[in-house]
Amino acid sequence: MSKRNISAVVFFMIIAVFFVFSALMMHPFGVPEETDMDDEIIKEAQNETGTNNGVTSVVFDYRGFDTLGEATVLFTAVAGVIMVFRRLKQ
Amino acid sequence: MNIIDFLLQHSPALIVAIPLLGAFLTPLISRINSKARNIFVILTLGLTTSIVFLLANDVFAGKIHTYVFGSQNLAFPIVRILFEVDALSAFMAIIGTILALVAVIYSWAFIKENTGLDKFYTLILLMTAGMFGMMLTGDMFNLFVFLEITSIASCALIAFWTNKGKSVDAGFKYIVISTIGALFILFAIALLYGQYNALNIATLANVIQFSFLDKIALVLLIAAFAMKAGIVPMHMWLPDAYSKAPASVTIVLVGATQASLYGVFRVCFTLFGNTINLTPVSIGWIIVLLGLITMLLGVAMALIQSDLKRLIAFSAVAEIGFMFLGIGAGLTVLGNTEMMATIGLPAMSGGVFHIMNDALDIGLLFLVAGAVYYATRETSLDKLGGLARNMKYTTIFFVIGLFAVSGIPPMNGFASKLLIYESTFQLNPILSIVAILSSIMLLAVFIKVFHSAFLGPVIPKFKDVKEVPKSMLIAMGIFASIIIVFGLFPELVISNIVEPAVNSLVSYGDYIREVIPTFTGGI
Amino acid sequence: MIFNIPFIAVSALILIGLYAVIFRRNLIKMVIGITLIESGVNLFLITLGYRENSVAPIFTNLPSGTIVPEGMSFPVPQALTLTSIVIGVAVLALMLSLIIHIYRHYGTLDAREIGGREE
Amino acid sequence: MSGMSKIVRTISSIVFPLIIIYGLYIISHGHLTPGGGFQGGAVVASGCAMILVAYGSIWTINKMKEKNLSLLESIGAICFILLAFFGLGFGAVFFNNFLVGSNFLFGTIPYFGSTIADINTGGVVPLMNFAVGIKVIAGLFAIVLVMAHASSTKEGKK
Repeated sequence: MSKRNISAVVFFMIIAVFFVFSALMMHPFGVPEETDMDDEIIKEAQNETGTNNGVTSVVFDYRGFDTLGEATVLFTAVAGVIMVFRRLKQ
Repeated sequence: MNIIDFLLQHSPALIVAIPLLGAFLTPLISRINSKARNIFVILTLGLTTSIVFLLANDVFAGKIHTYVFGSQNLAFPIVRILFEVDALSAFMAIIGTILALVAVIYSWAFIKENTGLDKFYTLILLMTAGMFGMMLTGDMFNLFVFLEITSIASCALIAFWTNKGKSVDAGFKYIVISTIGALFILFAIALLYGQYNALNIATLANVIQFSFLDKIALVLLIAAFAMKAGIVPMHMWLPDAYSKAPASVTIVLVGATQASLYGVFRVCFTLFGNTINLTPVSIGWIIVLLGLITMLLGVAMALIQSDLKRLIAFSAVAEIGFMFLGIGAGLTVLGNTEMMATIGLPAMSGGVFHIMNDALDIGLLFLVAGAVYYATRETSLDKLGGLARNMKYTTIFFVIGLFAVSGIPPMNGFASKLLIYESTFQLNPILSIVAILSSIMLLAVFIKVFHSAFLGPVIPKFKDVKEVPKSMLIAMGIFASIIIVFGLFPELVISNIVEPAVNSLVSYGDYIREVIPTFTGGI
Repeated sequence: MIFNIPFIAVSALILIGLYAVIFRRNLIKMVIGITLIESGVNLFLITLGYRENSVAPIFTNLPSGTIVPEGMSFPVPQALTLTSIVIGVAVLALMLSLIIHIYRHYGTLDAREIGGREE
Repeated sequence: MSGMSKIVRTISSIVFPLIIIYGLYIISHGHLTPGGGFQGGAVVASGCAMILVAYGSIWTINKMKEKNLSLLESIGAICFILLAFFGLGFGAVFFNNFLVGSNFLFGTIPYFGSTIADINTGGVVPLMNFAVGIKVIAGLFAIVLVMAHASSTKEGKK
């Protein structure tokens, strides 16, 4: 096992401990501890944003700026892919 | 004039929205002709810069700007996205705009002969918008989204010269490390959301109780942001990315790296501010230790480099070590107030001021390296020589950059490094000894570069080398003039730009009180 | 009550993905590893937003008898996961196009061999 | 990428309109039933990718140049961000849903609880759904098209 491999294994073990513990210590599946933000959205979605679909009201109105960032991510990826495959000579 | 008030009131949103709108319009305008597109991009960035200075001027007067997207009133519990601009965000936004504007002016002539230029300018604008979003946002998931925009745009820009295999490889390495870091950040955000059902930084900082899961989230967030900022254990992507990208892209990349550095401090001081004075010593000393190792390793690697751009990239890594040392020293004494006054505040103002200085110095040196590449198509020091004779202005700019990076008095590097030396000396003499040692080695590195690249006999191959076009000289001139002005009047800059930023970082109570008026804790 | 089985599945996915990224040298296997981590984190986000025998938060033809706030699962994690999935697609597209280019330029997909080679 | 056999081409050209209609349904009813701009756009883009696989990338590139695709995508993106700026114009805050409650397009507010799907609700949300839908269709199809075309033409190794 070369030196580089041992450090990689140690690094992997540390990270593994983090993820396994966080999975076990989290609140049991289906019984969330705090629920005030989402209850507010479910109650207010129809009359503040006028949409029946709670998820779409979050995506486009409550957290619409995330979706603008989201559309920008897709736009960046398309620009990046087209730029990587452009023809180099004029 | 209600235009100014309108701009000021909506400035947090406009600073991110205008570059985005510009980025979406660039492909259309570049169908008309390339000159119209260049002018349009510079105008967009000029407008954004003016709005940033407008906002910064108002924020440094002591008023934290909050901006809710979607409705005027701040409904509780906070469901909408909230932009919160305090002095540190404004300080970082100023750095971001200067770097972006100079990069676009520089690339007017530097990138002219390549194809695919409309995609190049679109990606530069998108990267700038992503950087501003990261610096101004008050929402954790929004920070993740803008971090992703910045890393995807900069990965595509690093791989711009697709005929060079090494650039594409550097871009791939960058996107792999950035994506893993971003996924760790998303996991940490999910941990915090799972427990407290809130995504806003201020609400999270208010309700966080530092449970075992919060410790995991803190470690993951700091590790991921530090990895993106180029701290030692995971810094290998930085020299490849900085040296293989075009020079104007590298400058905006420096801004993006410092936005991740801002992320580390925002998480350390604000998100976990309430709980951090339980264990400030351990986290502060970890950051100081990381800073020291980064400095030493960066300088040691810079000494043995033969490629000009890789050498400057490693000195950039060393400079990030300085910032970590300065602000880490402040974090270690966050608890008791008397030590804070003598050691903490000077150290942190030195560290924060050094973020601005480093962006300008490293930026200027990369512009000079780009100019040398533009004139001679060569970046390895063994083949370069005797450029001073025909490239006078570039040599002068290189000398200014050289003095600034190694902290020689007339330049701005000196003011911030002196603050760091003084304060860390009182904390622990070894720290400032290592800091001074690495500055001297940096000076030695760049003297070697100056001698081998600029002085010495003219090499026959570069006999007819011409000076670089005017737009590149203007870009370098802007950096040099700011460096000299900051170097001659450091007190002016520190008192009304750096001090508010440090106070806003230390007193996180105002940050939370702005959103939750009933918050009582905080220094 | 299936206790924490979804969260154990999340950590398994993330660890397998991380193993692939750290220890595999083939570039495409690294990309597959990243996609695994991506889906692990998305699964974690979604499972945080589930409530015991709840319905999707959509009011069109809602099954009668669901108590409005308690009977519905959380909408916010679903929106976050939507954003995270599209980011995953974008990053995947960019990484694969870079790999096509690296393979065309170097002729190999072994990360260590590419690192060693000069221009 | 060369095209597939005659049978596959005819079947895919028959199924293609159905996929398009289904995708557009998901986009347009995003604010009522599960779905929205991203999901509907992905469905339509998968239909286009099916045509690309069936007919081969050379035929598809002649039909739809990738410059037009990126133009369409920019238009979709600009519509989306302009809707956000209109929010700034009319509703006094960036990204404000200014059409809710106004008797203008998509203005009515559904009453609380389980309702029948009335399409004229949702304010700016359906318009944003269309903008994002166009953008995702053009974007994903452009990515698939460019990657297929790049791997098929044997550009010489530098």
